[in-house]
This record gives sequence, structure tokens and C-alpha cells, in this order.
Amino acid sequence: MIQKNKSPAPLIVKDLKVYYPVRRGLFGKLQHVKALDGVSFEIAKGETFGVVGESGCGKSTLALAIAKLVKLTSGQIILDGEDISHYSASQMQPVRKKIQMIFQDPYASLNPRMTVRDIVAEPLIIHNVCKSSKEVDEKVIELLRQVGLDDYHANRYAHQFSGGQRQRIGIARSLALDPILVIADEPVSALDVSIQSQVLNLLSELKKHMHLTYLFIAHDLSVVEHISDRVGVMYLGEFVEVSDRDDLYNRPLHPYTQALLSAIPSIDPEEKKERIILEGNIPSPINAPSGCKFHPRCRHCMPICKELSPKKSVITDKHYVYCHLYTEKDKKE
Amino acid sequence: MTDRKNILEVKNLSTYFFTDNGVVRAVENLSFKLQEGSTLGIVGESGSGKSVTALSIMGLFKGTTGRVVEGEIIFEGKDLLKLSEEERRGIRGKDISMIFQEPMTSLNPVLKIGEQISEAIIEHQNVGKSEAMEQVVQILKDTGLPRVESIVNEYPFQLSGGQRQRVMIAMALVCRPKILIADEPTTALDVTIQAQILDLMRRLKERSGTSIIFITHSLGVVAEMCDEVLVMYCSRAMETGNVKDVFKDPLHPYTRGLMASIPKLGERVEELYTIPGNVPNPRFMPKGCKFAPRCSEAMDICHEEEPPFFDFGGGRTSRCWLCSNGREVK
Amino acid sequence: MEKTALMNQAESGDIRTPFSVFWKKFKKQKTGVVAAVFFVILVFVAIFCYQLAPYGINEYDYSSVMQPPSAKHWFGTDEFGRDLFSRVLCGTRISLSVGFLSVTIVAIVGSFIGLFSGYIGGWFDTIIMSLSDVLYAFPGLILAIAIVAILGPGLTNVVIAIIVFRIPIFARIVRGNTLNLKNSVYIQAARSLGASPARILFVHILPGALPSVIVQYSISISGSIMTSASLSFLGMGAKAPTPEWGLLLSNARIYIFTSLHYAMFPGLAIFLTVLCFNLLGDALRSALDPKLSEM
Amino acid sequence: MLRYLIKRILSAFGTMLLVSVVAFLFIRLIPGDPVRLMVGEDASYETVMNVTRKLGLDKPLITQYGIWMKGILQGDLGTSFRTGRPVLEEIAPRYGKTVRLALISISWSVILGMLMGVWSGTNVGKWQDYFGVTLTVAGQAVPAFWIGLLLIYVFGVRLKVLPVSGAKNWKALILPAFTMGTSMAATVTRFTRSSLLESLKEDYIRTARAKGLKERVVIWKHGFRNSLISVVTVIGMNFGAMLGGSVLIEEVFVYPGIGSFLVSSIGLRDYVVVQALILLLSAHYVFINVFVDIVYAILNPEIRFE
Repeated sequence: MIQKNKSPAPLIVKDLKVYYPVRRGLFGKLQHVKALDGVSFEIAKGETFGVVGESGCGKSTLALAIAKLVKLTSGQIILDGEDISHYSASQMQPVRKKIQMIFQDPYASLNPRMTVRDIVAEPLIIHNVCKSSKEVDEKVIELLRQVGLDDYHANRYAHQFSGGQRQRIGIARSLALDPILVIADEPVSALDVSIQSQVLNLLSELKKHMHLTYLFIAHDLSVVEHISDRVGVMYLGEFVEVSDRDDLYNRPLHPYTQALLSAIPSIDPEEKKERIILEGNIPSPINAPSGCKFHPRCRHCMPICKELSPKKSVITDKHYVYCHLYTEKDKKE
Repeated sequence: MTDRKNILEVKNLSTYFFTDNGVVRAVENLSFKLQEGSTLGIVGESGSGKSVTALSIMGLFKGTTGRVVEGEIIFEGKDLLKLSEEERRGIRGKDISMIFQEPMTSLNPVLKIGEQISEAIIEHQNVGKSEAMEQVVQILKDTGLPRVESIVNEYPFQLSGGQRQRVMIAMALVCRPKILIADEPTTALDVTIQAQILDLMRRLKERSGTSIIFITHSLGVVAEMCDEVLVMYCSRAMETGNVKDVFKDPLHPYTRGLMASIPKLGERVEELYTIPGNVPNPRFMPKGCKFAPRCSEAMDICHEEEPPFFDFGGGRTSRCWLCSNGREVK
Repeated sequence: MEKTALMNQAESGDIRTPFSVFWKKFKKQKTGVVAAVFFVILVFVAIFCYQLAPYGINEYDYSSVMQPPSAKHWFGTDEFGRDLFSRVLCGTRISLSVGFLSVTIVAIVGSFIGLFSGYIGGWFDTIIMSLSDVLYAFPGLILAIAIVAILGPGLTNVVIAIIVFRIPIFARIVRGNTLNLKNSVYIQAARSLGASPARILFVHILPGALPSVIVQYSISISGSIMTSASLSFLGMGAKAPTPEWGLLLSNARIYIFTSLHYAMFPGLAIFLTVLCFNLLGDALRSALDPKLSEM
Repeated sequence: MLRYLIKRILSAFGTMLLVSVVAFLFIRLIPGDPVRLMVGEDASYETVMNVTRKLGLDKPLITQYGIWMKGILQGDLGTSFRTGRPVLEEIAPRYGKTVRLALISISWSVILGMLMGVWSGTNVGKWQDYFGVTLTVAGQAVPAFWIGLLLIYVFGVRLKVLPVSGAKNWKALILPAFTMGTSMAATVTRFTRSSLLESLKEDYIRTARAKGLKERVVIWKHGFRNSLISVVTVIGMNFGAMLGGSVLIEEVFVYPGIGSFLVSSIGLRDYVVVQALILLLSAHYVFINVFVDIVYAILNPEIRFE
């Protein structure tokens, strides 16, 4: 995607940290869950930036942090040229029009006591963008059609819909205000295979028609590969590798990315790929390992990995990786 | 292909749930065979009846409204459905055992790991507590768990999801069952942990020769783990056959649709293939082929009459009128 | 598995409002329906008790004291020859009034305390919950007795006592609901849309907490009727000649060695009324509680 | 576990402190002049002043509380205004009787309730369950003082087999203990049944059955064991209602315990005694709840190992 100089990038995130304090018991030591431990990236207009990682890697916290639904510990979030990191709830209110979210669980993310019309109309009413309730109704019908639902669905309650249809309702709600950035947090992981592809296609189609920018968060690497222009791989609150899609999937550099990619079962029963099986479990974000957080599970672990957290190594201007294997190389060159 | 002995044969199995809101036909007229030492994958979307098939074989309907209403499940020459509850209990956990999808909730939170595994041994083998504990330690070591001696005295909440699933596997295999039914054993796990568990199951199977029924919604897992596959849709089998054959050349449009609609690594397309529409409401089932309303190749007959199975030899069958060139199975 | 049967009903004709779903479930419960019918009768009796009663409640007749039940006096007569049936009938109004008055106030005040305590959290929540802990630390009736001991006997003071010791119950229930809902995904969704705290509280959380408030309302009415009867029985509630059921039982105590009917009928009235509200509460709970999303 | 215990006990002491403030304020909250109410309308001004001074009501509130607390910690609960004897001496003999009654009531009702609950819960839809549920519903709605009166009529007046009042022998305890435990038995039955049904729906029950365990083992070792955790909490919560109920039951059966003492003291306006009894009953309730929490922690390994 070409970034025009005139309009600023929809989203720039700089060294974002979110720590949750935890205290075990009354006299327990105060510790921190480092859900996000220094994350930086930017998303260009019209781009889909995919974030992939396993449970506990902080990808959902990232979504909540950018939407300012959790308290930031430090770092900057610049939305459409506006630094919103320190905005209060009331300062955020008008800004919320610009960021919209699609949630993972289509059952939990819609209020069961509201009709589809009320759900989709909620953003319109909150931000008072329609002049009359007739206009609201028209807009709701338009949105429902856009996501492939019928007019008559508007009067029904969410509990009457299947998972895929509910996700469409959620998407309609997120598009009501023409947002600058749509954060989709695992939007298809709760759906069945045949419904998943419908929703993925719908998201691509909407992006094309409405010139949307997505932050797409998922644990499924094939889904992320399909939908994203650029991809960031997260592990324990940090990015380990960020690259444009083709380069990442053709030439994964970080040992973790390599292991993730090799762990995906292929649907070709004849394909015999070399599989990297990572030992052990994902460590708790409370007691993250020293140095490179991945080192206890890494096949290429070197002494330095236990000591020092790796710096960003720029491989190409679009592909960078946080791994000592590549900083070493830099030094030699 | 070599003809091995069938260790399990399911014939015309129908299982219904009698709910307050009417009868739910969860499994309808399902037949399949499991060959000794092989792995059969049952694949389908949620609500397709794959888990209920497993529960029917195990006979685990207590406390639900479910009941097998028809069919035979033949294991070692005996129809399990004709046995008394007491006789089936003797088979459960000993000859046929099962692992479940949710490792977080499938273990009893208030009992120690060692206790939970050893009670199965004590139930089925005539051994004492200490001997049972030795077996527990051995099987846990086989599953690759670290510090086994202390884990036996720990509670489930002290273990991670992957570790719990290893415990579940140990529990299921401890009595050396002839058949292991694995119901979505890796669905709740992360990709790298899934890889560990699949690898473990493959190794344990090589060693013990247990026949496995592997239930999953993931075609990739089937391709990786199974010899034979059974594709289910709307409580019915749609296609069966050898995994290589089915994945190379799927006969049923539903199988084809499923395979086409998942994003595949390395394959970059603008648009994914989609199967239109939703799974039909069980109470408003279409008249003919259950897939016809969503099928891009549906013909007039498909909406009128439900197709029978057409057999293509070597275990390959398809429930589709397009395959009527095969031999019709009654 | 059984859940899939309920999926995808958007295509089937009818619109299912939360109320229609509730009603469908409620209708299925026989005991609940019976209790609801009995409830309607109770309210009817409470309103028209003076018209329905065959005798005046303070119609003395010293020629027929302590008469067993007969065609003339269905429930017999008391020590002053008053018609027990009329007195028990009119007691309905007292018990229901005490129940509805006290619980309505408790429900409103307690729910709001719980709502704000749960939503605001922090020190406000800590203080409110510590206070409610203290009230909780007094065993049920003892607190009511203590309050009446301070304020002096009388029905008004009974109502006050019930209000004080039931507020923490409502506050806790609504607070628990609020905390759950506050962290639910759909509230998070509403926050991400920019909904104001007032909108989140009154459009999303309050309706979500309402089912448990309704259930608790019904159960609390039976509880407060029981408390008021107990206090009157101990001589701390209604004063003679009010035909309060507990007071009737208290008067009947000394006659238990000679005749059963005097103690029988007031107690039966308490029992059936409490039973009615308990069963109603149970039926409401099973119709409302399993989350509306799982319909 | 230790940390949990300490935390629980500390918070119980905190609650007790607040409870003591409430109990302390009790006399001070009585509208008008409590001393005047105690000594009676026709007592002289002199007497009123004397009593006021004796009770320390003329000092600042904080000082009063300090003196009162100090007394309590030294085992001095004050002096009964009516009898002139120390409150502690008045309470002690009655206290033992109430404890005995409460222990008998709670024992039979909890054991029977659990058995009935499991019996009912494992026979859902059959007559056993309808029987259990009907008894439960009735037991929770029936006023204890009414049941007491009916029992007196049947067993004392008609059959003449059991004493209807006093606490002379074990026979005299049967009717009050039965009455007192009714509601608790119903509550325990109900919660055992529902939480057993709840835990029988859990995945680990399916696992237990898949292991081929006997149904008896599945229900008691896996189902009941887990449901016990919530049943214990409910028992603790309802113990308070039972203590409160003891007032009614002791009244009905003229049982010489602290419950009937409380009622008569209120009638006699012996506020010092009332105050002491309120404090005592609440203290029991608070510390029984600590005990319940400990049992809860023992049953629940997740807390035990925290």
C-alpha cells in the first residue's frame, strides 16, 4: 500500500507497555503481569496489519490498549495524527468514532436484551450522527445489507442468530461510524470452517469498498496470511518479528516464527515437512525469562540470549526481527 | 490396500436427544469400520454429530436426554448396545477409552492427578494401590511430563493446558485399551502445544498399536494423523475413504467445499471459496440431501430425495447423487 | 449438542423477545403457574378482605369462644369468640402490605447501592461492602430483634427492621451482577463505542441485573412475611387486636393444650403464603436465570 | 493456606470490631432516655443519675466504648439491671443449653439433608426426587414456631409421649431439636441436590464414567465431593438463620437458653443483658463463618495451595 504524505498514518504505536499489578494474598509481593512489554508498529492507510501469537502473548491486550479500554503503563498511541495515550475517558469519547472493534466471541459481544436494530444503532445514537430515528433506521438497514443480512433481521434479538450471522451483526455495528481503524480481535476463531471463509471474504470485501484499515489479531497463521498485508508475530508481550506478509511466510527468520509455521498441520497428507516441536510451555507473563524471552524454548539458544534482550535487527526496510542470531550477523558484516 | 481385521464396526447407528423442545437427531444412520491398528478421523463442523458418535460408542449418555435408538456397535464380535450397563462399564476405560476436548475441565479439580489415574487401574486390573501408582508414574513418564513423581501428588489447577492433556492421555492409555477415542484433543490448545500433543499421540500409537478414532474439525489434523476419514454433515456421514484418496480427490461437494474454503499456508488468493448459507436448523431439515441447499452442484433430484451411499471400493463411499456411478450401498 | 438445535432461529418466523422466551419457559413450570395463580388470589383477598370476611374482625361473641371449625365459623373462633376465618383473611392484607412495602423499598435502595458499588468500585465499594458485612454478621432474626428492641414494638418498626437487614442482600446480589456484567464482552463493546457511564449503567447493566432482582424480590417477600410473623409472635410486632398471623399464633400458644384449630389456621396461612412466594421465586429463577443468551 | 487463614481470621476480627461498635451503640441508640426506660417511670431522679453513672453513660462516647471494650476483654459483660448479678453469670448456664440444642439440630439436619439431597439428585424425575423436592419446599416455607406448636399438640397433648417444655432430659430436646433443624435440613437437601446436579454436568464426571468407574464412585467421589464445597458455604450462611431461629424455638418450648433469655430481657428492658447477648450471638456467627471458610479451604485444593 502506498502511503500518501498528506494524510498521517491511521495508527502509530510507540513502545507501548501495559502491566497489570497482581498481588498474591494479603502480604504477597506486588508483581506485574507484563501483558505488553514495549510494542511499536504503525499501520498505513488501507493496510491490514495482522498480529499473530499464542494465548498469553498479549495480542488481545494490544487490541484493548489501542482502543484505550485498559490503562496504559507507558508508551504512545497516535491515532490519525492525534496522540491519544493520555486522553481521559471524556477526551476519548469523540475519538472513539475513529476506532471500532470486532470481538472474538459473537455470542458474548452482543447484548442479549437488545434487538439487532438497537445493537447496530447504538454507535449512531451515542455519537448522535443521525438527525432522526428514521435516519437511524435507514442507516441500520443499509449496514445490515452491507454485511449480508436481511432487512427483517433488524427486529430480532441476537440470540436467534447463528455464530456467523452474529459476527455479521458485530461487523455492521463496527462500520456504522465509518471508522479510520477497525480492530478485529480473533473475529473468526469461534466460527466453523465453512462460516469462517464467509466472514473473511466479507471483511476483505468491506475493506475494498469502504477503504478500511484493519488491525487483525488471530492465532491462526493461515488466516493471518490470507488477510494481512503485513504481519507481526508476538511472544510474551513483545514482537519477535515484523514483516510484510510474503517475506515473513517465505522466509521466516525468528526461531519462534519458524516453529509456529512448521507446527501447522497441512491438509496435504503426502506432504512431509520438517517439524520443529517446541519443548515446554509458554512461560507466565509474570515471571518472563530473562534476556530473550523465548530462549528457554529456542533450539538456537546462545549464552547471550539468556543475558540480553535482543535489539531490533533490520533485515530489509520492511522486515525486522528481534533475535541475537541476526544481531550477531550484523556485527560480522 | 491390505485388509486388516475390523476391531470396531458401527452399523446404522442413530442417536437422538429427546429435549423439551423436541427430538434432536444427532446421529442418523451412521455406519463405519475401524481397522485394527489404524486411525480413523471423523471430521465435521460443530453440531455435525461427531462427538455424539463417540459418546454412543462409549455409552456415555447418563444425565443427558440422549439415547441410541437404532443400530449396532460391534466390538470383538459383541454388539455393545446389547450388553448390560455393568458389562459396558467393564469395557469403558479398559478396552475402549476416551480423551476429551477440554483439558481444563475434564479433570476433577479436587482429586490428585495420581489418584485420578490410578482409580482406573484399580477398577479394571486386580492390583493394589502401590502397584497402581507405579503404573501411573510409568505412563506419565511415557507422556513426556517432567518431574512425574511430584505431579502425581499435584492437583489439576497446578498444571498447564498441555500438561493436563498429557495427563488425560495417560489416563486413557493406562489400561492399554484396544481403541482410543480422541474427541478434539488439541482444539483447546495453542499451535505449538498442539504439535507436541499430536507428536506424542503418534509416538504412543506406534508403540502400543492402539486403534484410534480421532474426532476433529480440522482437516489438517486429519491429514496428519489419520489413515481413514469419515466426513460428517448434519448428523450423517457424507464421505468415507482412505485419507490420501479423499484429500487428493474428494468425491462429495461438501468435502470439496470444506477443503477449498480453508485458507492454506503459502496459498495466497484474493478471495476464499465459500460454502454459502448456514448449517440448517435440525428442526427444519431439508427434504432431500441435507447439503443440497448449500451445494453449488445440486441437481433437481438432490432436493427431492436423500442420496444413498455409493461405494467405490477400498472403503471409499460418498453420499451424493453425482457419484451414482458407484455401486449403491443399501 | 443440544444447543445446536436452538441455533439459527433467525430464519424461522417469529420474533422472540426476551419476554416471550421467559414466558414460554415460565409456563412450562407447573408449580410456578400454580403459585402465580395463588399469588393473584392472595392479592385479591388482600384488597377485598373486608368485603369477603363473613364477620367483622373485632366482632366479639362471648357466647361462642374457642369453637372448633363449623359451617358457621369455618376456622372456628378465638378466645373472644371472634371468627378466625375473617381474622386470618384480613391478616392477608397486613402480611402482604408489610412484605411488599418493605421489599419494594429494599429492592430499590439495595439495587442502587449494589449497582454503584459494583460499577464505581475502589474505596466506595470497600466501604459499602464492609458496612454490609457488619449487617451480615448478625444472625438473621437477631438483627431485626435488636432493631425492634431499639425502636420499640410495632409494625412500622418491623418494616424498618426488615429494610435494614435485607438491604445488604440486594446490594450484594446486584453488585455481583454488576461486576460480572462490567467485565462482559458486550459492555466492553459498548465502552469501545464510546457509551457514557450512564448509558452503560442504565441501558446495559441494570436490565442485565434485573432478572436476579426480580427473583430475589419474590423470595424476599416470603422472607419478610416470615420475619414480621416471627417478630409479632415474639410480641415485638403487631399489637392486639390486629389480626396479624404471627400475633394470632402467639395468642394461640396458650390454648394449644386444649384445641388445635386456633394455632392451625394462622400458621397454615403463613406457610401457604411463604410457599407461594418461594415457588414463584424458584420458577422465576429457572425461567430467567440461565443466561438469556442461551435461549 | 496459612496466608488465607490469617487473612480470614484478621478480617473476622475486623468485622467483630465493627459489630462490637454496633452492639455498643445499641443502648445509646434507644430513643429517649434508656435509663429512664430501665428503671421505670416512677423512679426518682437520684436513681436515674446513679444508674447512668454506674453504666458510665455520662462519659464521652469514646471513653464509654473504651471502658466497655476493656471490660469485655476481661470477661466483664456488665451487670444485669434486673438481678444485679454479672451478665456473664446469668448467661453461662443458659448458653450451654443453647449450644447443646444447636449442635444436635445442626448435626441431624446436615447429615440427613446431605443424604436426602444425594438421594433426590441421583433420582431426578422419579418419585424419590419428587418426594425430596416436596419436603424441601415445604421445609423451607414452614414457620418454625408453627411446626413447634403442632408438634406440641401431637406429641405432648394427644400422644403424651414427649415433654413439651424445659430442658430436663434428652427427651425434652427431641421436639425443639427437630423443629430447629427443619429449615436447615430442607436448605441442605436443596443445595446438595442442586449442586450435585450441577457438578454431575461437569466434564470431569464424563471423564470418570469414561474410565468405567462404578456409578456409586462417580457420584460420591467425583460428584458429591465437588458439590460439598458449595454446600458447606450454604450451611455457614444458614447457620445465622438457625441461631436467630433459636429465639423462636426456645420461646415455643419454654427452653431455658439464651434465645428465650434475650426475649425476656427485651421485655424487661434489661438492656445490658440484651447488648451482651447480641454481641455474643454475632461473635458466634462470625467465628462459625471463619470455621466454615477453613473447611472450605480444606475441601478446595486451589485455596489450600495458594
